[in-house]
Amino acid sequence: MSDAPHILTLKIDDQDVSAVEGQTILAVARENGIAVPTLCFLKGLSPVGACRLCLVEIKGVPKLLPACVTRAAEGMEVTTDSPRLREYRRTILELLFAERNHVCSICVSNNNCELQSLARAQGLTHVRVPYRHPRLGVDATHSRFSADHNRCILCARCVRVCDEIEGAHTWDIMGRGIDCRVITDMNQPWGQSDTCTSCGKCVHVCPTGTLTEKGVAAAEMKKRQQFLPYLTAMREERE
Amino acid sequence: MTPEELRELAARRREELQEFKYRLNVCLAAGCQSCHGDSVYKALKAEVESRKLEGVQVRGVGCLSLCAEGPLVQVEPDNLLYQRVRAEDAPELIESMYGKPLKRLACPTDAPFFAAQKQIVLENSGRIDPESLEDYLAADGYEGLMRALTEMTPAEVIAEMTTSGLRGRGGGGFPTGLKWSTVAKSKGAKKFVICNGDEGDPGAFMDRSVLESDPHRVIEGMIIAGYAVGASHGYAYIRAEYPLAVKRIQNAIKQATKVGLLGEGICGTGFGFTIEVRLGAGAFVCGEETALIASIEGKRGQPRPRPPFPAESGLWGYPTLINNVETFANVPPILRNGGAWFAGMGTEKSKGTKVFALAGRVKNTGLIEVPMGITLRKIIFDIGGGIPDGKKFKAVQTGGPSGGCIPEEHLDMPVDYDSLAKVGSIMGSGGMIVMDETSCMVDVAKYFMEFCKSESCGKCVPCRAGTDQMHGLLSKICAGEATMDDLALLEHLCEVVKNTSLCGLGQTAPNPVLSTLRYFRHEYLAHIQEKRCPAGVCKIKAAAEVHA
Amino acid sequence: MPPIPKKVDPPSADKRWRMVDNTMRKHGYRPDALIESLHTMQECFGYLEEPGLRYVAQALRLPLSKVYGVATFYHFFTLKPKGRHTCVVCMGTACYIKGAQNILDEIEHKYGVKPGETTKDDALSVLTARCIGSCGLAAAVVVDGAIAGKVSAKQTLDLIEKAVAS
Amino acid sequence: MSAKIRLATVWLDGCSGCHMSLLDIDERLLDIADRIELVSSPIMDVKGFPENIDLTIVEGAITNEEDLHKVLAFRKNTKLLMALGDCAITGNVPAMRNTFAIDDLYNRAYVENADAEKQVPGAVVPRLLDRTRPIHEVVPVDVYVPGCPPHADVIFYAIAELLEGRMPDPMKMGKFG
Repeated sequence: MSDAPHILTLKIDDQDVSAVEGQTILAVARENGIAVPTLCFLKGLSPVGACRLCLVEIKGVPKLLPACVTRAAEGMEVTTDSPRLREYRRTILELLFAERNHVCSICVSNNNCELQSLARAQGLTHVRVPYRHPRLGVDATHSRFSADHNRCILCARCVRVCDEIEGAHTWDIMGRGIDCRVITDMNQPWGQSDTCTSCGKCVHVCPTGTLTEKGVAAAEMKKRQQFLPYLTAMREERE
Repeated sequence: MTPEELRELAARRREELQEFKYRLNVCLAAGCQSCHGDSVYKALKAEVESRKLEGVQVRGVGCLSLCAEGPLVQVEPDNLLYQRVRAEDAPELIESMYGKPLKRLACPTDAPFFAAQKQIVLENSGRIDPESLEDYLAADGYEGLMRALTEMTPAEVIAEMTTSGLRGRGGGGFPTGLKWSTVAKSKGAKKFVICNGDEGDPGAFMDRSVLESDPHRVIEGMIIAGYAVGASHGYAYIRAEYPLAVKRIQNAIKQATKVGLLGEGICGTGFGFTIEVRLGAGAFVCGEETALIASIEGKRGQPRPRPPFPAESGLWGYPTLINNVETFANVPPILRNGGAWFAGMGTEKSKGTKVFALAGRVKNTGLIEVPMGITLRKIIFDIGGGIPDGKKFKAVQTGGPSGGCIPEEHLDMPVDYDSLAKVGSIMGSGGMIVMDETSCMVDVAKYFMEFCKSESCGKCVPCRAGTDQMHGLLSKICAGEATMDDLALLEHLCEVVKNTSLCGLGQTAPNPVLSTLRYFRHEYLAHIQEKRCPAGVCKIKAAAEVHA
Repeated sequence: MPPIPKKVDPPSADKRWRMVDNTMRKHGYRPDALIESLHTMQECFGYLEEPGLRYVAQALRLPLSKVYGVATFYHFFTLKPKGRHTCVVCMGTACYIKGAQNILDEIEHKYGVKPGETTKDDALSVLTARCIGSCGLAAAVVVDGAIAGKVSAKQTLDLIEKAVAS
Repeated sequence: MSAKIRLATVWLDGCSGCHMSLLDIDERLLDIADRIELVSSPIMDVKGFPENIDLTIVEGAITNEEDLHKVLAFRKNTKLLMALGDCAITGNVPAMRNTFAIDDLYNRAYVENADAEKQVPGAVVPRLLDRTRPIHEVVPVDVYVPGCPPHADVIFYAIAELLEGRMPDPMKMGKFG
């Protein structure tokens, strides 16, 4: 293998684009200004392909593949937007809205919720599946942050940032299926966690109003994720 | 031990076995044990001892196939089979060996249940003591391995597998030879072989039976695979719910290690291989390759997107071969008799035989092995003896929660991977549940959806939330509270979940709904429009108050 | 070679912890020993209790939340102690179409417990299994470890009654 | 110029904020006033249900028997039905009671939190349904105008488009969730 990166050419939405070997379809699309909706993906964290919003069609491949983990290949013909994909994305969003309770006082006023933005971008007008209305609590035991499990979409960004960047692995997911929930340590109140360093990274990568800062007006609750690329680069350097 | 020494061991055991003129094989597999097969075994042993009989051996063996009629005892040399034997029948059974066949308990072995079967995987099942290495050796055990190690290169072994046309018996039907050659070609400092014994289909017990009745066969298959792909370590991942299977495979590993069939320098060659048992802990999703790997690594059994496939990057990132129990069990006879021999059985695209766990509303429930290409009708009505209690056949379910329900009109179709897929079901791992008119197909669909919902790992949205919503809609239909809009929504969710889920569990979860909608839509409509359950299973409230 | 881990003390002087430690040692205290260790703990103690989970986490150098996540992912594990007697109703397909649901309903009717629950007097825990692999004997139940095949609801209740009385 | 369209507005389980927002259309109301005949509204005193309605605008979720009765009656008598605001579209705040058992709710509201006459009322108060639902779960909805409340501009846009015989797409201006 030579050291020079291998350049590939492919088509995304009928647009000729080039990619460095190893790049994901999502990375190539974004470089070329092609919008692909994502929710669990966050640059700087390991991709998990869980939310299924970034599914794309690839000519000759019968299954839809997640753009966030699928690598670009020579001659690939990718479609990121079609009536079918739009319909699937809408349904997935509806499933998320119905899964828990997204009657949220924070996002409605500050418009910083990624779930809300996606719903708008995908033209959601209403949710066709019945709302489940589970009874989930709010954990406000931490001195600086609070966790409202009703808003959680289980994207596991908090779990990943805490493990991969902060190195504390305070967060993880317990249970299975529809009963999954993010937990701190042994499913104990966040404020009593033995391992939380109160760094707040989880709060800033949370795409919804699940993890928020206390004592900040809703309108000021902006998520700041600019630290991620720096820290990721430094972690990689160390390895 | 060298091959010569092992063969000597086998010859000695054959001689020993011949010393006994009579042999009583008592089934001690889980099925017969649960109806007190062990007390029959003890009673027969005591009877032989108290009468001081010479040349009579009482032996505990693996599954004798007809679970419905257990406990089963087989008497050699006449090969008579006795059913529903109780401990107090022991004296009569002993006397039966001396010219007085016991008609009262006789089970006709020329009946189609036995005659129509073709046993390869189960060839030793019920014929050897599963806890005896020598018994396995005496039945040509490890001959396939010895042939592979001493006469063939790894590439030749893979070529033999490719010739055989064997396809994965776990459900997917991926060509085994191709899988092996992919792993063999993958580069890695280490490679692993995993045996998937996390039998997940809730209505199937093939793998359990093979592990309980003939554990060495699976080990032999794994070692051959290790040699072929260049792996030196294997994991046997077995459900913790199968304690007997776990015990027997552990015992077999110990025995094989003792005689040098596992460890360094197997059979005096330079090849080394070890096997470790790992217990599953009750997660259907771990039947999925990447979830299974996560579980062996000690993590939550959540799948990850493929590619990369485990063949390239699997356990701890190393190339990994994963096959299921039955697939490995097919390997020794293929190596012993040649791939061409195996390819001579079955249909054009589905070779060999398939083991099915025949259960449900059918007379002869049990474990059967049939050649590929046999018709469903033959399995259900000849081998299975038809539907009991004068009831009418309605459907047969194959493939468990990932499969579908096949109606009467398709019963004459050959059983192979492609035909089953064509009618909306799958081969699956081998569960075959027969249903009669007393089963409601909407209720069956709801049952499977409840299963998928509780087995969904929760990682991807469509499977986690979609199965829950589909289950809710099916419950609504069963309760007679649904509208035609609900049915349309259910069908829409089926499509989305099928096409967008991350792994096989979610992608196939809608199958039981889709197949029942395809063949039994009228039953759905009866629940929705007429507010009645044709089979009388669902409890529908009279004049249920339905809005909209 | 990884550094030799510092000795972690078990939660109590209970000798059963040695069994758990044996399993961990057998696997070189590697992280992948987690599930095997939990199996041993459950076998020894009947369930997984929190101090034990913390002990295993420390000994295997695993995050607490990860251990808790694994323990709650697998349905074979239970974090609650079981009753003195157990009845497992197989919910495999063959058992389901031969009336497993009815068996559960009858048990609930008589003892007031749903699957996964234990009676108030700790006498009986009712559990379900997704399939115990005895489909040829549907409907099957396991009362105190003994499988009974082809049972009706009535027979199951009799078996439970006998077990509880013993 | 066609005949005036017959318009009704309905207030179910909601805070009336959507109706406030509707009135916030302000002077633009005059632009459309001569093209509309208001046949029923909480801001009018009309008994019974008018017939032959062209457009019914519904605020609020369906939470009790009276809501259900109303929405079914209006749906029967209207050509188009607009779900106005998040309560009508998602259930929103009123639906947050769905996590509780109905008896607990009654007890909390009328017994625990009552100063006097600690008693769950009888027939005077319409019974709660088993759960609070958005409008489209009960009757078909033609136009969704989300928001809590929807901005007056969005409401005006939606009505104006309908008056022109076009189907509005309020998502372009409004927001879901």
